[in-house]
Amino acid sequence: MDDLTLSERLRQRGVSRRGFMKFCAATASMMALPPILIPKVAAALEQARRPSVIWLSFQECTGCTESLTRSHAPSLEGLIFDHISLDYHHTLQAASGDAAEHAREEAMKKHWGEYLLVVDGSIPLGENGNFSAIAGISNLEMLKEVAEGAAAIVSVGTCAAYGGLPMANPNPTGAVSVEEIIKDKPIVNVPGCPPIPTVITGVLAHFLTFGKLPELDHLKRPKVFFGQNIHDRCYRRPFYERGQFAETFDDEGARKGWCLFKLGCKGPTTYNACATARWNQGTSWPVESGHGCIGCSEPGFWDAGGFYRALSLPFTDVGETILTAGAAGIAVGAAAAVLNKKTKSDAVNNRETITIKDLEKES
Amino acid sequence: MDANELLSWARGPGFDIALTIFVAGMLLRLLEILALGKKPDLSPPRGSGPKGGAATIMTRMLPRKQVFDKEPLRIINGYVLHIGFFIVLFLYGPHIVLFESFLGFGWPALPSGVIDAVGAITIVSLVAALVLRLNNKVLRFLSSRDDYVAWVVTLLPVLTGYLAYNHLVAPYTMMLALHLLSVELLLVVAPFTKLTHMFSFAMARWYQGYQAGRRGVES
Amino acid sequence: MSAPSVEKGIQAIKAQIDAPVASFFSACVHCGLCAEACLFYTETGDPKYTPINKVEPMRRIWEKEYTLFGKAKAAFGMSKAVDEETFAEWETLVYDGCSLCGRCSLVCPVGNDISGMIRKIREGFAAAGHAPEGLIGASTRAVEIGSPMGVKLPAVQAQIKHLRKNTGLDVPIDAKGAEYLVLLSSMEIMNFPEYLEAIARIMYQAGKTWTIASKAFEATNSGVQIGVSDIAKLLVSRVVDAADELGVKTVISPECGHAFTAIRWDGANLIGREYGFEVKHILEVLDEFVSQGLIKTEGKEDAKLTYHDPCQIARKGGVVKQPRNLLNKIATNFVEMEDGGVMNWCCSGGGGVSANERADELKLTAFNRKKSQLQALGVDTLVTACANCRLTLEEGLEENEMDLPVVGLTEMLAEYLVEEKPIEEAKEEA
Amino acid sequence: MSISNDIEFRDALNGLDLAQQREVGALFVESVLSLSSDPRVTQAVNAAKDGALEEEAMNLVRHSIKVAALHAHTRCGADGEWNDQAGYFVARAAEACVEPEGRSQGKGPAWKAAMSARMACTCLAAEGDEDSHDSESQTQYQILTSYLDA
Repeated sequence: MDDLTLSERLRQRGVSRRGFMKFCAATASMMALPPILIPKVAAALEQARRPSVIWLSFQECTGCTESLTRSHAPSLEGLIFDHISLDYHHTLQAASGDAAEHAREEAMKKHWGEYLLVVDGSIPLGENGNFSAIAGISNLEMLKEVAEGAAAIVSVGTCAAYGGLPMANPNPTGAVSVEEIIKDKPIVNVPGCPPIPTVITGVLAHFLTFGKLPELDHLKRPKVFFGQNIHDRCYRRPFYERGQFAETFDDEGARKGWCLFKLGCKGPTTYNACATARWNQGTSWPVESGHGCIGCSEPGFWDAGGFYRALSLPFTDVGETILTAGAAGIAVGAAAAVLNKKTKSDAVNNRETITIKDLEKES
Repeated sequence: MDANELLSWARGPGFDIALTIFVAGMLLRLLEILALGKKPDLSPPRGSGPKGGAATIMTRMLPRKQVFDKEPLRIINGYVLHIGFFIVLFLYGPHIVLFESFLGFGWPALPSGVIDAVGAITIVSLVAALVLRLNNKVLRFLSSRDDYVAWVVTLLPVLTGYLAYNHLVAPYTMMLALHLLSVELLLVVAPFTKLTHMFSFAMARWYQGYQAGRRGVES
Repeated sequence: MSAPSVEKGIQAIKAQIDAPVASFFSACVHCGLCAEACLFYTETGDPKYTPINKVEPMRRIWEKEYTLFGKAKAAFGMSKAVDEETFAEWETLVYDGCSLCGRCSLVCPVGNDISGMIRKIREGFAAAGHAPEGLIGASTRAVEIGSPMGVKLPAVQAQIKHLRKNTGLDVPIDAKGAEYLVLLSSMEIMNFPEYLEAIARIMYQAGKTWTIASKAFEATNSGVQIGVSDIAKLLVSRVVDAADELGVKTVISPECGHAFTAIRWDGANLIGREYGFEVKHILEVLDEFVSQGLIKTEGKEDAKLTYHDPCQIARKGGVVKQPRNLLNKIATNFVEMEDGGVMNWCCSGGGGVSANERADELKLTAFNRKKSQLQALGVDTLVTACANCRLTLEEGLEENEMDLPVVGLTEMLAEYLVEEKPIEEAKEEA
Repeated sequence: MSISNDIEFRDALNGLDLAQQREVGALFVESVLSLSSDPRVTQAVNAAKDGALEEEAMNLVRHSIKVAALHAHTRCGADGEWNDQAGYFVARAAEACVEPEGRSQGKGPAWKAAMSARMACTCLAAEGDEDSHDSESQTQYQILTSYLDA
């Protein structure tokens, strides 16, 4: 654990002052900060001590980790990682067994109250938490224990943020999100399945730069990345406006890059930065590759009526509902009809013939 | 109940229940009407009943000059709000996707920019309809709770749809959920208010037209 | 038979409600356009005369008795009752304030036949003892004496003798096998005897066999106006039986509005079977005779005149172009009233309103519509084809100091018939 | 010149000018005046006979006899009284006598008065059986003959 500042370390790696300033500009722009703040970002990053980060992985598929540490992303993500002290990460750390846990306790003790807790994966409550444990400690217990000394918690990935796929119906493990357990710590949800790498590092960079969490929306997601829905920034939007939809994944419309609304795209109801930041260093993103957005950064996206069911379609089969309802309507209607016929025929049959004698009231 | 859960409920059980009540309710009303039957007309006919019935369904789409001259604004506004409502409902891309899902066929959509404009006009027209209703002594006299309930449940879907499309007032997910819920409210309420006229208008015109056609009188 | 009561009234209305009525109430959107077409509203400005409001009691009964939703509302006490007070309050709307002119039915955007419903609801009001004095009297006389105005056969025979004296033409009574059975309305027999004379001369010139039935010379049907199908059936059966007995080919309905509706449209449905003969309005017959060249006219009336379409004949009877054909043959300066023809305004006295003394003042107010329609035209003569319209118009015009003679079309046509030789026969006979 | 049937009667009447027609008409009304008790009828009869009456006064009379005739008719649906109805026809006959020019519809005022007067008599026959109708037309023939001879 050396105490070199970020800028000193950069110089060790042979990155010039200018290179460093370019890096700060990129970070600022990515966080939609105005250019005049670049010197401020630069100043903050220069002083940034290597924050201690404890990464807890619970019921997760390592997708978030995979997304974050892809080797072929050497640029700014790699730099960031060289400059945070990742004190505990199952997949990445060399140590294992007691040594690993010891390292974690050591880090916690050393940076109590200052370290950043990053969580991916949901926490099972079923069997009082014993569906998933690390070194004999249930995720539930470990989360509580580590969270206590954390300065802030970042739930990376939809599982940690909102429960994720483990929580999908019938949710056998009783999986829940971090925020459902930890109520007394500032939490940032960085949903996505997985989130975009630059979104994760962006949040960390923001924490590094400003020492506090970014502005969050009503689902505790950084507005800078989750403030707009995909649909509004989608390059296929004009086709949506003209009602030009691809009918199948390889029909003429699909080849022409028409809107994937009819193929279940959840862009309109999904808030994320895929359409702008895109994936794999801006190479592409789901829609651009011809597949509709599945709304992975939204709570409950896994049980939202199917990824390939258009947003304007209800979950159930409308035709079937109409038929069953029709049958019910006819049944009830027939009963009412019989009733009406009887009421009417009674009225007609019991009606006394009216003669001129029956017109005058005995007043 | 966050927006996504609300939307899922609205797209799931909400829609199912509403559609069931709508279809069953309307069929119930239809059968309740038909059950009362109609005595055949034995008078010597001059023309054909069915032709008259079909003709009247068309002729009553246009007002008579004498009545139009009396209330041009109210009548024209009636057209605006009906045609506007139909354009938004039947010619907007995503709506067509819904119809296609159970009809098995779709039709070309209007650009959603046009739909957006028509939606705005329809909302203004609906509000105008209420103002006209409140400012006319006959309508004030005639109107009952049923009229105002029918007005509200008809306005809400268009309003929420407009707000959703333009991403106003609330995030799109929530507004879309509210839009679907307002449609479901309309479907649930329709069979028990004057909104039954969406079907019974044709029956009424047919019955009067049938008699007129058979009698060889204009209708 | 039991005394009239609210229960009998409701029972009668329940019996009248059928699928069309149910569809009408399910279609009405309270748009108020029927009021704009009703002269009782336009001239009084009182929204209670809005046509669809006049059948509100029937709507309540329909909703409560014939819809599950209505039954539920009633169970929770959320439905308005139909009681003695309702009948009393609505009586003046259903009778005094409605001439069954059918204009509202024609403009209703969803196609509701409102005047048809008012005819039906009157069944309930009559059964509940809420029919107007005048109509009860007229119906009683019609059933007991044979004519709402108490006209008996001797009166007709006297007129026939008078006619034979004047024109030498005979009016056959109960002539079996005649082609036409001519009906007369009491108004014509009493107030406009020229009609019978015109018929005689026309039939003679056309060379058609015709007759009057001693047991059924009366065309009017108070049962249709008061709204009691049982009485209407009794009255119309007399005509049908006479026509069958005499074996006529065609029954001619005279210059009377509701009589045409009674015999042409309601009759077969009242007696429950189809006729064995045709029914035509006198104008239809005249138009046929003229177009077949059976009767020829000479000379034309040059006074500026217009034609008032009686509602039951034009709008509800479909006899619209015939009077125009006839008038164009005998008048040089025939002009149409604005809204003339199918959309014509009512004279304000039809549907039993003129026989209902209580409605006189309302009737005169409603007449203003017809007054402005006529004032706009400035004609010298007003021609019509319904005796009741004629008198209602005469009274209205008189009340408004408008000096405008009102003439029956048949009578006028007879004036321009080419003279025939029977007068000579009369000479030898005298 | 003797008049024995309606053709001669009508031709003779058509030969008269308006003033004469009114005078003869008035005579016809007088012969059945007993059937009406309405003073306005006699007023109209006098006006018809007074050729020199100015237009303005004549209009007043016309209006009053028109109202008289209207009010005498039997209301639609009302219980008809043939005796009253006779009065209606007398009033109508009087009204014909003071009818303004050009109201022909093919019939002269005198002829209309004559016909209405005869109908007034027919009304009496409607109830009872005595038949004064035939005599009335003969009376009218004599009235016209004596008027023409004078």
